[in-house]
Amino acid sequence: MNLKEIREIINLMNDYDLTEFSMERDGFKMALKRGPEGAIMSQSPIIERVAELVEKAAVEKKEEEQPRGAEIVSPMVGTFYASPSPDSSPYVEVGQIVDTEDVVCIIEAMKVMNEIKADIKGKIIDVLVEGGEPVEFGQPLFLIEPVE
Amino acid sequence: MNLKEIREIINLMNDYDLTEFSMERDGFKMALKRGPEGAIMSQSPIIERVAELVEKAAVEKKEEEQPRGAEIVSPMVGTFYASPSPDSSPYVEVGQIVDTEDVVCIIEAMKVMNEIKADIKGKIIDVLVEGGEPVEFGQPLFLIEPVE
Amino acid sequence: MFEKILIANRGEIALRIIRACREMDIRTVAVYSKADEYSLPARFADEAICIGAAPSQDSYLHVPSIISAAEICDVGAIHPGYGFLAENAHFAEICESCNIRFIGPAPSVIRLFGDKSEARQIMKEEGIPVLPGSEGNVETHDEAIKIARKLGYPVMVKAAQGGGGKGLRVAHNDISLANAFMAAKSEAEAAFGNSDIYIEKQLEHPRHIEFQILADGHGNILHLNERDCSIQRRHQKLIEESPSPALEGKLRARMGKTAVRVAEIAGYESAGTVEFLLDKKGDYYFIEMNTRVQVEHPVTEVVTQIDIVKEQIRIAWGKKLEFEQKDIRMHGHAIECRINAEDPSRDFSSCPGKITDYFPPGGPGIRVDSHVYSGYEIPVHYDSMIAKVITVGRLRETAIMRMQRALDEYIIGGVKTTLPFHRKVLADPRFRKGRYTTSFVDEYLRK
Amino acid sequence: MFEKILIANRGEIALRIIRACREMDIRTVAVYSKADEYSLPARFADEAICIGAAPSQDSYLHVPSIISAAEICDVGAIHPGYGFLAENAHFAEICESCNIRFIGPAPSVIRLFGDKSEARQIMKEEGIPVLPGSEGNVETHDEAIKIARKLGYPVMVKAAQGGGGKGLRVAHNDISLANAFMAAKSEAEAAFGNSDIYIEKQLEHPRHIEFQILADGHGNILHLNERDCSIQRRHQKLIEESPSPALEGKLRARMGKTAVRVAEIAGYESAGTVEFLLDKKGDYYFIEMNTRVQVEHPVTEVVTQIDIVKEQIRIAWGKKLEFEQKDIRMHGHAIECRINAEDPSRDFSSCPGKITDYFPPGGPGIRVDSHVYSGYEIPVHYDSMIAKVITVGRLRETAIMRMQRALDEYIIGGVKTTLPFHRKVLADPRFRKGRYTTSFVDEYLRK
Repeated sequence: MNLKEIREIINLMNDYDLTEFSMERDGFKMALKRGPEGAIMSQSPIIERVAELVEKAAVEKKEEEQPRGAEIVSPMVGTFYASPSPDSSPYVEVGQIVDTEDVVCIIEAMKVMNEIKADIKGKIIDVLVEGGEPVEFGQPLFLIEPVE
Repeated sequence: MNLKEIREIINLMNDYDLTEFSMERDGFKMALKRGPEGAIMSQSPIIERVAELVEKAAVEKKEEEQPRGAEIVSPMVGTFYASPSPDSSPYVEVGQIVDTEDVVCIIEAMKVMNEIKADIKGKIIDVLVEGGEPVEFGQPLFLIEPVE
Repeated sequence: MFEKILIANRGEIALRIIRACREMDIRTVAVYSKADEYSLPARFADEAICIGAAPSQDSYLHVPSIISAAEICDVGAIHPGYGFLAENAHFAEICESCNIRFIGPAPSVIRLFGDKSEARQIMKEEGIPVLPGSEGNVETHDEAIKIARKLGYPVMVKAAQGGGGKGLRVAHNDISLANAFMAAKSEAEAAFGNSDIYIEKQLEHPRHIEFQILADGHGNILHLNERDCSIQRRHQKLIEESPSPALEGKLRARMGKTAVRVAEIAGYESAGTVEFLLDKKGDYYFIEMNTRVQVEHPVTEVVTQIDIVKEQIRIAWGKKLEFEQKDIRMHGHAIECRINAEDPSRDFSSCPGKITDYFPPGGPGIRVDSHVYSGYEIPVHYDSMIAKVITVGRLRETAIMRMQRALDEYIIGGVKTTLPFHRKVLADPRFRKGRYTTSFVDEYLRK
Repeated sequence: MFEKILIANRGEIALRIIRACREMDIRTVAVYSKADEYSLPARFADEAICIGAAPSQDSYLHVPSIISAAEICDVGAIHPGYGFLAENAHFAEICESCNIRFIGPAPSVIRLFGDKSEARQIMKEEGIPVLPGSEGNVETHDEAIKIARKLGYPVMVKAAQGGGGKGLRVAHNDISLANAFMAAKSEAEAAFGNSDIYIEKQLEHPRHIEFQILADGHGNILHLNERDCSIQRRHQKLIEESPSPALEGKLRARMGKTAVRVAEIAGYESAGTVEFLLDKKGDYYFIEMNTRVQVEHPVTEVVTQIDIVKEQIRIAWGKKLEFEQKDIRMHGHAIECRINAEDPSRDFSSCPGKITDYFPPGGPGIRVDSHVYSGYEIPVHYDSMIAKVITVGRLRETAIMRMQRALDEYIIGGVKTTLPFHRKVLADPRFRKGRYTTSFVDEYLRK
């Protein structure tokens, strides 16, 4: 771990009002804390409850992200479809290599079927959303391991 | 880790109000902490303004107290008089040694002249209030250097 | 008008009075105990002066300190708020003797209504309906039994100097009366230094209805209609509303007239409250008059748009009331919930401590009277009320829905509060229909 | 009633609508941009959905995202608030075509009043008083000069699709008219994609008086009296009050009738506002109708005790109004100050940033509508209004004193706000006497 990484961690702590953070590399341990001595006391409860969620998400994400790579996120609000029609096979499957211009799914918004492109070259590691599920702007749809 | 890195870390700690930072290189451990000072910023402005005053008062007091000893404080709200009557000389003067039972001043409250006793044996270092000045409960009246 | 007023109180009512004064261009002096150094009233007043140690008897009840502070700060008047010295006739006398206007009725009037037994007797003689009971005080246990049997059980044994449920006992038969009589007597002696006791017939499931009175020094007396304060726990009011769901126009007018008459008999001057019990048949009985501003005064303020604290101050200055009975209208319906730092799940035991998070409700139809803020430390020395939430709407239903919304928005972290209790009561079908009596909370908690 | 409503807005008005829905037992969906992730509406709504990036055109103005969110969440209606898509007839049409009730008037009515020039012409033909001006739009500069000379200078050059002061210029002679005409035309083209321009005679020192309208789908139209919004800076309202200090009973009744007639002519349904200019002689002129809830709607709410947002929702559901014109009363006097994160000492330049300290005013007669809290980061992408403080009192004087008290209590740390500006205006003798016109602020700032 170098100074740049430490700086980034400190920045994160500041952004999310963490009071403690610790880490062990081999075997991977991790602990985050937002102590009552710190931010919780004085922050507005609303942002706090929000921050709590964010924190949880951050922890979960970090644990998952570390080995797993990048995300393809939804560019719009709509309904997610993995395949062009109910009967056809999905655009992409786990393990598949996609190119930036490859369509990975459809987001239906206002009766319009929007083809979503990968925008990144890589190997699909996971599909995070079920077919027919509503998604919001910025929601992760696929995990992808970037190639090159 | 060299001096430059350490200096940078200290700077970072300062910028982000970190109170603790530790690290172990081999096997890699790390711990960061942001103390309650970080939180003060977002406290209610009222308590903050109050806290500011208190803090200032504390600093001032400490500076004065350190070399100067104890205080005789007002046990009531009222008007301070250093002498029994306008023409007479004050009960005590700076440099004078007083005993616990010695009257040091009068506090007038509701037309009653209350004789205030030293309650401590020592040498008067300073008289903090002018004659005829109103005083509140707990307000310091004299600085005294305890004897024995 | 007064140039400067000293507020001999603390907490939300001190802040309330400071706010009224600011709006009248009157300077204010807050007095505070060592425990209230970081309190809002001490910060918001133009001047603040520490008058003593945390315990009330050393500060807010310590007359010489308060008078001394008033003299030092050269104030024209003292507003006593509620509680502490607000109904202390002796304190009012001292104020007058020091040429400081006591904002409240004359000391003799305070004294008259301070003796509930005496006041009851006088009102009865003047034709005001009172509950059947003893003629004056009851000296002995034997006499008590004789009276109780004549009245029929259950009866209430009450301290003449009582208030807030202290020195008050209910007896259902001769045996429990013996206990009640002795208990009330010794509690009264301990609490008020006076063991006078009287007896009244207990009404079954009455409503507690009180009328807000304004009386100036020019012979004008009027009422601002009623508040229904039947939601009580151990004689402590928890929720109040105005108008009462139980009163229709004619009954309201009759009770209002009686309330005005009570004030008239006493030669009342200032704001005050005439308390009645109302039974199922629509008969009502005078029980006492409170000679001060009430905790629950805001529900009347928001429906009448009359500022009761300002009126108190104007009356004390000698002004005439600027409106007549016919000008008093009720615009909509208001409800108040008292938020206490108490744990409803542990028999409402008080929970002093530090408020870590604080976010008061806002938006339409909501008033919050509170002296707390994020980071405030609730002292252990005083009562546990930390806020009053008042909602108003065109209809009672609107005020209720709004209160539920307000209670949901209100965030008070770090201490247990009665917020969850209020949420439950507001959702109760009997409460929503307005069909409740003073037994509501006890029955509710037994469930 | 609707089971679920989507709020296509942000900030205090989104919170205001959520509060109304909560009090009506309607579930809410908040849509938010990436910049509003930690906003109160997103937290207080039952559901919240991120619809796009921070810039308005990618989120709050992005119709497909909003409709898509509404479909996903299966809502019965969309409340557009004010600004953004609130007066976008096309959006209203799309809602209807998707079987989602748009809470507002019919698209054709929005479109009618969206073209100020057209609306003015129609109202003129129906006998509604309008300012002397051009017949319809003015095509050329020469035509403009001819009309202006006939009307007499000064004249206003106005964009037909204008609003909020955009595409509006004043000309005092032929030369400035040439500039004004071109400037207004290009500004209108840039802001509204439409360069239609019309000309009106400029009144000297008029007052801006607007009437709140409620119209249901059953032919019932009534008004909730007026608001005086003459305290403006560059056509942006800063302080509003109701009733207006300039109107007495007869004039109010006449203007109210005219306002109702305007709504009637248009076949209006929903809440809306008819805006007039009033000159010194007591003559008034229709200028436009706003087909949405106004920022300043709370001053009307607190004096009439009618919840305008709830009425919008009820009307959209098809309910009849539950009161008639004769039931509308004004209880007291209300004032609103808009608190913006702007630096009054630097030409009101906006000051986004983090609110470090926050303490809203409380106690009697105060309403605060705000979406901010301690720790809130004001985004750079949207308008600078962070709070509205509304005070109410029996008299105008009470409301003013109360507002001064509220502004003094209000603590917003970390960013510059217009609080000091409001404090100064409230203390101004001309304001206190109620003798002000739309020129007040400009004259005031020149001092």
